[in-house]
Amino acid sequence: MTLRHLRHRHSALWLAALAHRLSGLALAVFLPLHFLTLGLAIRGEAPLESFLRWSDQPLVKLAESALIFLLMLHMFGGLRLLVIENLSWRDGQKQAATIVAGVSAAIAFFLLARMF
Amino acid sequence: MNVRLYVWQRLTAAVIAPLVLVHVVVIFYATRKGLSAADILARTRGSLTWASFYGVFVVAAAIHATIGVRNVLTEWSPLRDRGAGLLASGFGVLLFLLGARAVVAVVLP
Amino acid sequence: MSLWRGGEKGRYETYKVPLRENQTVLDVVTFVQRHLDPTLSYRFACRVGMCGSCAMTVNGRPRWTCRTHVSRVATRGQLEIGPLENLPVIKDLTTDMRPFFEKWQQAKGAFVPSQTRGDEIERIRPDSPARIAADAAIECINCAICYAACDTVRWNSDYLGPAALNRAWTLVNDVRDGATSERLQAVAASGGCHACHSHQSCQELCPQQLNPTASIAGLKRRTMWAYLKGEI
Amino acid sequence: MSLERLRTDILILGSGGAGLFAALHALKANPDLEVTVATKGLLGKCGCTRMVQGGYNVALNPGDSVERHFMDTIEGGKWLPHQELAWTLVSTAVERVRELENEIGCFFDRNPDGTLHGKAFAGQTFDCTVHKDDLTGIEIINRLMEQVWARPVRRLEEHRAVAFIPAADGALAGVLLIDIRTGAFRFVAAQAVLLATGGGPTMYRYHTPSGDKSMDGLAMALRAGLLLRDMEMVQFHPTGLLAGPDTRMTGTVLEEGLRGAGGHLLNGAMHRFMGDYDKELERATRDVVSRAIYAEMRAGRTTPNGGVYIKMGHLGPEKVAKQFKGMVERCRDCGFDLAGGLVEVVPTAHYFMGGVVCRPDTSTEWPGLFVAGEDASGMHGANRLGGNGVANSTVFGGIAGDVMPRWISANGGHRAPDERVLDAELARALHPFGCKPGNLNELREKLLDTMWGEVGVVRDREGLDRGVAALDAIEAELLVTGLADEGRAFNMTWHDWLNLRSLTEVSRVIALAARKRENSRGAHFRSDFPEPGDLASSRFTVARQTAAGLDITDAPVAFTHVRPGETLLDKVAAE
Ligand SMILES: Cc1cc2nc3c(=O)[nH]c(=O)nc-3n(C[C@H](O)[C@H](O)[C@H](O)COP(=O)(O)OP(=O)(O)OC[C@H]3O[C@@H](n4cnc5c(N)ncnc54)[C@H](O)[C@@H]3O)c2cc1C
Ligand code: HEM
Ligand code: SF4
Ligand code: F3S
Ligand code: FES
Repeated sequence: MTLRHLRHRHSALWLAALAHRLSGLALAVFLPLHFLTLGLAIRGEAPLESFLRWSDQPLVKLAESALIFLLMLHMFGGLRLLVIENLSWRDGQKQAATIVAGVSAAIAFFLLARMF
Repeated sequence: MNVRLYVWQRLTAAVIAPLVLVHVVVIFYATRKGLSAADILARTRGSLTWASFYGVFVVAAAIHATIGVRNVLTEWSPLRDRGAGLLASGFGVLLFLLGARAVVAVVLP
Repeated sequence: MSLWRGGEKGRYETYKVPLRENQTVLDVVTFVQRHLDPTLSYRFACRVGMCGSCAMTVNGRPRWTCRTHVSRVATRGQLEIGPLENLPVIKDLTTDMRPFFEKWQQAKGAFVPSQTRGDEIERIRPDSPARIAADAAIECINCAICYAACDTVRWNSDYLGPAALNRAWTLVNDVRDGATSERLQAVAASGGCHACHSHQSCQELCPQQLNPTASIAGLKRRTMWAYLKGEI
Repeated sequence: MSLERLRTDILILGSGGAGLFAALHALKANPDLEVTVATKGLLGKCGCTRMVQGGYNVALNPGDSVERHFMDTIEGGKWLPHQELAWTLVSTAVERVRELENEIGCFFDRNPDGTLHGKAFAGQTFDCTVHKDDLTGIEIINRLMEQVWARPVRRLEEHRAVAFIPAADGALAGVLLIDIRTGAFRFVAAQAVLLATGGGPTMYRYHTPSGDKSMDGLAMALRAGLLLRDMEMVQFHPTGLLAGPDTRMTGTVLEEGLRGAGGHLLNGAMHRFMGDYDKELERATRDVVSRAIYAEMRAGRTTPNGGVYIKMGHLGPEKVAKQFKGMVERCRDCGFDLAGGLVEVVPTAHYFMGGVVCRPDTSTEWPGLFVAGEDASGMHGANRLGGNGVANSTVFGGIAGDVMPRWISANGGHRAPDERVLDAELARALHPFGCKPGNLNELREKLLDTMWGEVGVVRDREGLDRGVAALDAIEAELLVTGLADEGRAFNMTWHDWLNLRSLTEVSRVIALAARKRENSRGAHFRSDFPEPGDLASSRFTVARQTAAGLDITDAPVAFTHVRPGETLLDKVAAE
């Protein structure tokens, strides 16, 4: 396999599948951590609050909106697949995948803007 | 993946999707004036609605992610159906336990 | 241009071939065998896109070489031609297509009659939805281009692949066939239609412009309902 | 030298319509027999059955009758067909199409009311050609292939048959093959053998059949001393694509319908020349159009690559692109604009009517050897109707499959091969490795040009004489042209050499048979004998290789069903 063999894998839909998988994995890694921090509240409000304050740092905020982006990407991308699988065929999947990515980015960006 | 796993994965995906949407809307709403533990807990403590909301999410996500991780492992690791299934289930149980603990933490007064 | 030489373990070797106005990739390969290196191996039969024997990896993409004009694929006058991916290499540009056809059988890709030659030919209206669905997927030339293009095949050796499933879908829509439930069972098992992630490389590269992605989605739907209803 | 020996009950050579049908029928007739299919390419993916576009002739629809199909076949064949064979063909075709549709799974096109659609095909008096779009062959062969794959048929793919091997007493013992992938030899001992390698006149400069076909089967039969018939009858299709030197798609068919729909043929001077030859213009029959184009080419009024143009644009490019989608796309993929521009075409050798003499049950004069499909002869006479080709291979392939198990139970048993013949055949196949490497391409070009120029669309005595002399020279040169022995696995150049040898041997028979027939019938046209001759005393040519050389004679046609001037249709009408 040479580099050229990656060529047909540059198609938007192949990238969409890759992005879906990576975002799913990222969510799978993040979700336990998210649950862990929320679980802090089991020992009262204070530990959670201090975690939240720690998370006010810009870098953490950035990471959080990145996660939201991945979540949105995974969700809309997943919904696109559910549509393919369960409704009758429609063309324009490349455009649909691009829109999915665009909308996800917009939502994440919007959230980021609000957090500052 | 066979049809049984498929049905569970797609079904849970369909369940999670609206929940995630609501969750994101709530985040939007909540981050309007900064996030504080008090706000969060005020909203969730003692609420049966939020309890079942997050409860369903945790269960569905645990199932969904388990099957998803299993698929990724069968394709991207040397593990075959059995091994991947076992490892992913381990991960799923962990996810579920942590999730359940979190729900308990934020809901119980 | 460079050509793959050897078996599984081989290397690309470079040749210079005169450019002609009308020239397919198969012609270029033939030129090398006839004039530059008589030991080069490749496969073709019909020369016109009907037999699906001549597929190779051309500049990274699986293609039918007999109907690919060089000017459409050459980048800066260069071509890199290798055997199809996802199949064992026999020698140079030829692959062993057995796994591909074995999976075709595993997907129950053969018609199972419900009538005999003694019976009249069944009346089937061309505008009936089942016939339209069967027709949409029927003109496969088993070239394995989709099979070579699909990374799920690459990553999951049990996966039946787009062509076999596409064939199964045609038969599921064939009202004359007598083995729908066995077929649904076969494609609902591990490695069946549910392993597909809708990469759509198969649809993008199918030279017959078929849409295996849609066929597989159809199977996913049919098997899901059959499963939920307890039929399989 | 490694020689692996296998043993099977029925050995089928070729995986076209004839070979695959035989395998299915044989297995059904006696599931205890082991059936082996050996084929030069991948099972079902080589040969011409797959390339059938037009469709399958059969009298199925109300209004059609077997008699009408029969009369079309006989008249199309210019009264030369073997009438028993032709009758078997047309009458069995009905059941065969039902079998294809109901049991094999072919899904042919339908009329709006759901019944089978039959389309018109040139040379027929009724619309009786069953089809699946214009990719009928793919549908037929794919379905057959799946059925064979689904059964316990032993497959020897990419195996080239090189010779029949007799036992010491002369009975058929088996077949010597080369495993193309490894380059090793296999001897397959069999109780019965079916020859179904599909003829294929690929020795002409321009030809339509698939690249794996090189008359190997007929060359083997010739060497075994079998009787061959109608060897001068090569059907040319008038419009093969012309794409220039070193292009594989040159010669491939541009469909007949283009002319039917109103396409124009123009010569190099842009003159629409068909009017100079026939009042039907482009809609004249295949042989007339082929000869007209050939005449223009002979006169030098050609296009840059030496053919003529076909022009469709005046019918409206969009309309053409829609009506002939497949053709337009195929041309476009190869760089031509059929819908709006000019595409160069030439007549192209399409089908071989000649072949091994056989009986209606496919048996030959050599007990244990059966023949079906394009390798067999007599069904079509001087011309094959479009749509009778697949009918022929599937009908007789099936019959062979029914008959061989019966034959085996009556006469079967494996026989020990004559080791001396085996050794001689091995040496013969390895011959080129013992010679100094030479220029095979030049020889191939010579053969293609000789056959095209001297034994082609229009023939005459001098040309045929020149042709025979040239063929002798080509063969002599081939026998001293060698190959470097750098590995025999998938060595296509070795197989090119073997192809050339088969082609040259059969070419000589074609040329001599053409010299023998001093009249013009169907596909065979002699400019020095342009008349068809008396139909009532029609004779067909037969050829046999003997120790003394090629023996070409002729024999009278037996009019067992109908004589020239009569028709079976009156009887039908009277009933
Ligand atoms: C372009 C085209 C269009 C046609 N359209 C029509 C049509 O519309 N209607 C119609 O009726 N007919 C049509 N014909 C004719 C028809 O295809 C043939 O008459 C018929 O398919 C012959 O069938 P077969 O089984 O005898 O041979 P084939 O299908 O040609 O099969 C021959 C088999 O023998 C194998 N073989 C060859 N040599 C060897 C060897 N040495 N050892 C082992 N195996 C060998 C080949 O690989 C192949 O598998 C068309 C032909 C062509 C070329
Ligand atoms: C928000 C709603 C969600 C939807 C609509 C959704 C949808 C989907 C779908 C349809 C698939 C199957 C993809 C395929 O096999 O082709 C999938 C896979 C996956 N999902 Fe989700 N999902 C959602 C949320 C989540 C969450 C929260 C997680 C993490 C815990 C997650 C983790 C995964 C993983 C790991 C995969 C496997 C990826 C792969 O096989 O490529 N998903 N998802
Ligand atoms: S579906 Fe298309 S790409 Fe795949 S084998 Fe069939 S014709 Fe080839
Ligand atoms: S490329 Fe592969 S993943 Fe599915 S949609 Fe096609 S089979
Ligand atoms: S040679 Fe048959 S499809 Fe290319």
